[in-house]
Amino acid sequence: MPYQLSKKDFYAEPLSKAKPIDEEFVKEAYLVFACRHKFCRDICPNFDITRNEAHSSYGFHTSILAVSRGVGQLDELIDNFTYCLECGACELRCPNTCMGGDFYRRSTTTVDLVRKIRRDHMADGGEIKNWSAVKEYLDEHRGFVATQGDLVTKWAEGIKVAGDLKTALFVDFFTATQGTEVPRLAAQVLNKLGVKYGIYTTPGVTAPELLSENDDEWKKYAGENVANFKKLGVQTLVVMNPHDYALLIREYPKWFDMDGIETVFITDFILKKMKEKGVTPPKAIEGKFAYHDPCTLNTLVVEAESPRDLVGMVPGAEIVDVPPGNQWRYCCGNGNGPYRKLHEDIAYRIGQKRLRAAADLGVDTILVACPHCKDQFTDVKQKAGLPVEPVHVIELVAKAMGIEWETTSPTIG
Amino acid sequence: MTAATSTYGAVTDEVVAELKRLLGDENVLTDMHERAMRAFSCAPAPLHRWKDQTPDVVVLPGSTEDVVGVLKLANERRIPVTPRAGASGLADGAMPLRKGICVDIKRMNEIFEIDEDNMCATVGTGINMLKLNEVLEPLGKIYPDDLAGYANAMLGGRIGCGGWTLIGGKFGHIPDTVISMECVLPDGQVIWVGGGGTKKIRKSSSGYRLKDLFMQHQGTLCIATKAVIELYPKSEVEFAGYFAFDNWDDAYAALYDVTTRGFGNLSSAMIFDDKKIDFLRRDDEAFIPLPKEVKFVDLFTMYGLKCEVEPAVREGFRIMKKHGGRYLGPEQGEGDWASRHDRYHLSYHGRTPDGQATLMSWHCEDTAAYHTALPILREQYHEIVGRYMTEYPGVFDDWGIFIYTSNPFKGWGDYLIEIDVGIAELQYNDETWDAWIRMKREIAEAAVAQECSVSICHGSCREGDDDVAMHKEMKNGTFDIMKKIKRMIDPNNIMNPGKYCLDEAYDD
Amino acid sequence: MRIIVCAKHVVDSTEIRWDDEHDEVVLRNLPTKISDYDRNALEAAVVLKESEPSVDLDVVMIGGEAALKTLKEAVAMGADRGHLVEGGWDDPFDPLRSARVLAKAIDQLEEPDLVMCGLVSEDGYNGVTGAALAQLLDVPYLAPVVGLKVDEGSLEAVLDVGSALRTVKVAMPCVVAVDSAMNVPRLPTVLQVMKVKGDRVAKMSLDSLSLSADAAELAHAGELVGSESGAVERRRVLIEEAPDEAAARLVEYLRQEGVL
Amino acid sequence: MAEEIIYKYGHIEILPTRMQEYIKQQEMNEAERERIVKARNIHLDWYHRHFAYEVLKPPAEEWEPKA
Repeated sequence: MPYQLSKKDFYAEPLSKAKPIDEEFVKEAYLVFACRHKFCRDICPNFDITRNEAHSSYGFHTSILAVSRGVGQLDELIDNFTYCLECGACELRCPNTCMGGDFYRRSTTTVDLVRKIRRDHMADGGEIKNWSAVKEYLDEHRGFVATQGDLVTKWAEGIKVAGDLKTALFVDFFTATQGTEVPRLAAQVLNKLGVKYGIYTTPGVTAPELLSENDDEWKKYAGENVANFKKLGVQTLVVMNPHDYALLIREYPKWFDMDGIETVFITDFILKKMKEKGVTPPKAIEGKFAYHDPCTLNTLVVEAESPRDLVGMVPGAEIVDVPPGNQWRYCCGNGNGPYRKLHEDIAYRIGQKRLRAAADLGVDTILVACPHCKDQFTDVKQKAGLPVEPVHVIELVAKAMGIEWETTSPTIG
Repeated sequence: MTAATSTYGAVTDEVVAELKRLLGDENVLTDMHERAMRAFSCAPAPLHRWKDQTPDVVVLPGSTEDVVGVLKLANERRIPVTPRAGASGLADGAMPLRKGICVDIKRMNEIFEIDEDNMCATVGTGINMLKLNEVLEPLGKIYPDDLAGYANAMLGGRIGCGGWTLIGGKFGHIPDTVISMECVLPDGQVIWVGGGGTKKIRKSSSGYRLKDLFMQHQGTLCIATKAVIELYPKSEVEFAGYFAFDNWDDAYAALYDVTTRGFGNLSSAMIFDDKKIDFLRRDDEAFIPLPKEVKFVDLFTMYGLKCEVEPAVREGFRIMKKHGGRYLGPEQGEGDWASRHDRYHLSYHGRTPDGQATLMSWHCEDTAAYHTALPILREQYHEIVGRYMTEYPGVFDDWGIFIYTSNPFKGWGDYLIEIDVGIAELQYNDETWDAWIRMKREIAEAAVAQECSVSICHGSCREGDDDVAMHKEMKNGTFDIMKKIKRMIDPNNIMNPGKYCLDEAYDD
Repeated sequence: MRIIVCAKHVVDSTEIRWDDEHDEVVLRNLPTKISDYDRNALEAAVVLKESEPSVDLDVVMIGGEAALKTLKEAVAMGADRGHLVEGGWDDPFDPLRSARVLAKAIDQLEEPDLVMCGLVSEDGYNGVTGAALAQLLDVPYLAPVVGLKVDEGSLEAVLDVGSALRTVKVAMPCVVAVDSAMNVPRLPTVLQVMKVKGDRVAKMSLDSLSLSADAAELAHAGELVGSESGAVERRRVLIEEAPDEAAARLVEYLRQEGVL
Repeated sequence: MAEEIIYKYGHIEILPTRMQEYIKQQEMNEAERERIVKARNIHLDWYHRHFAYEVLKPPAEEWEPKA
């Protein structure tokens, strides 16, 4: 799949309280304000909880337009810009994107806008409430960079990694340290399929949070990655964390030449290999499961099929599906950035609502394709006592491939 | 000094503190951006006067009791109150012309009861129709309020403007699909109005029919907090047929025939006129190509049981073909009809006289017209807008005319005719805003001259429209009674003051 | 057989948070729910009803308008109808007062054979209401109940007394307080709750119970004069050793701390 | 004003010359356009299913499906 590119050059120019808002940016804000039909509002999982329309793409754009018209100051708005999950549902649902983005070659880019406002605000000397938690998380990842060779392969201890880096597993620090089961099981599934691969060991700080703080630093890490991919001869990059995948697909091509490198999400890659080799997982897992589309796959890159199709390969497993179009309205509550660290209470309610919706489908297990969704759902489930266990799609597939793995899912376990 | 001209009470720190005591700190918003955001609703607005209509405080009540508390306080202190639901109305109902308190009811979105036995549901008025229908889906039920803002409008606003729906020809409009509702009056009294004094009875012969009084008042009488609404079985099938015509006369005759034929499943029928087709050709071809020879288009839609709709569709084809209509194919029908809520809001639709894409906001001037007035109004509306386009090049743009069935449960008689005007809203100044008001007034006057009503769906409480509606259309005593009712229910004129010319109710 | 379950309307304790900015416990606008322990009682009652369809099951709850939704959820779990006693006070933490109101409410209803409630409430944690209710109704009280069997006017209950399970047989009517270990309560779907029709929940005013909020028997036992967030101490212990050794060290450490 | 448009990679696009003065285009490639069209189709399908269970096809005698 060729890469996505949706770049507005005038985003590079920082906004500052010290100067009037640039006319290009006024038009940008107006484009969403002018719709006024606010399709971006009721689709927003955050708005669904807070019911405050300021916390929507309409609200973000309108507040900037108001400032440009002499109503309020730019630095007064920042609190508003913390209420964004960066899930991308609003920008996809915006008629400017969904109905005419291709025709006019211009679309709504709310996620970029939110990140820009945050970093411009901080560059302007402003502060964001609770940002210290985000900073701590990023600092932790910056710290990992110093020792990365060790950390990003530690998860693979005991697993035979026999290939070169033509096919490279891209495992970031979050997955390598907190969502270890995903790369561990994925690697074993690939071994069973006889696929040769290597592990890419220098991912740098990949967290999308960094784009809200310092895009130059983010670009530094990303640039190093691209240079390394080329140096190491990476042809296929198999990505474990859809947060990385969305960045590789959406952000990298804005700044770097990704020609010759195919970026594939892990479920897609395994599915492709199973089909190529004519392999069906040998062990049946009889059961009905809910499936949660991560925003990073669904709304941000509109690739909702491969996790579903992969589950479809497992004999006996059936998804009680909520179509991807409906799931534009859902988020696990973690978001695709610092949201959960800024608004723990709302994140919890979003997660509760989502898990409750899964429980209403009459299942005991919700399959996810993102380690952050799993992390969030695990927390929410424990706290709220909801009878739905989050399980990564890869865990289900590994089990069906005969790889021993303990899970707490009543159906899979 | 009259109530209309005397000074309103200020939203002081003490008032804010009291509101916070009533609703909780987090539900009383005083930040500038929270208030600025609620200065406008959906229609092109005087952006150059943003500050003049920014509310002083925004409250987010979560229950009827919260609304009672806020209204009692506002009434006591004589502070203007503007209710706000989805704020997607095109008649500026949610615009706080006198500032004061914006009562944003979006938190009141609970579904209290789904009563399948009696085919109705009780809901909070902050609920959005699409969300409601997602909940009803597994039951095979639907609440058929299908407006352009289906994905975002909220029931409270629909009640406030007495909304109209795209498929009302079969399912009825808001006054038909809202069975009863709970309203909080300015003094804090809570009443429930419906068929007689009941909640779930649709048709009663008990007492005055007050439901209609508390509908379409644009927030000038009360705030609706709960409602009982109709449920319909979700339709087995839908069909939308688009037919091309070479000229107005044939398209108009075909519309008459299809709407008077007596179909039970006809949900809507409409004409896109030639200017509208030209407008759509600018860019909606991005997904629905229209052949060049197409001048006018008629559409009919049918919903219901397959066994009913299938033969009805055949008959519809026969009528359209009889008048020279050429079927445009299922892609047109499916694509266009499914995108009916979305496709018109792109502000890139605007064009400068030299063909450059510019940013314009969509505005509809809608009229309730009877069948024989349609050709006259169509010509007059284009003439009026054309004149202003010439005078203010690049500021206004004629985006064509839609004609639409609007009689509930039957296709004939009443129609909606709307001319859509693109407006370079970002470039508004006092002069162009004034020109816009004059243009609206001319359109409204043309409608009233034909014994038609100024608005069928959006409402007639906008600057420019309202005086024509109140003083000309309603000159035969209706406005006098409105003023008496307004003064009786809202003696301090706190409810959405400035709308419907109702300040005049307080001229002693 | 008639069963009445007393269920408490509480705020969702998982959502209570401390507001640093205003230095207060935020209890406003929190989602509300059935107290978890009462859900166990209700589940036990619904299971009885499922095995014997002639069981008539009512739920009684005290609370304001907001409790209606909670009560509907209780009905959606499988009760025949709900009764909301409109409280008229804010402080939900006086178990004796609750017991007096519940006893009066039960008096108004057709006489039950069995009254059930949770062992404690999620917010107050007193564990008093059930016992006080038994006293006021002048019937036997059994707690903490982890098993139930009904047989011709008598009830056999298994009580978990910590180190042992005791089986007790009593004649009905009686009050039982159910332990959370007894079952896993069912979760009605959102749609099931919405489908509980208004006529299945009835309101009772304090007046109709010959009570008023300021009556002596409902007087405040005490006044809430303040609350503060309970200090939670977290220790971070980092074990930096090879995995096997680290695991051993962790086990040793957890033993020391009394966790294992 | 029926406008001239361009066909590219199966897409229909506005003439870029119309977006030079007041409002400008952004950098967008084929993959991004594919994403938008795919999302649109998901969305429109969803709308059809939302209001009725089935979209009725026109009578066979009135319309020949394209091969």
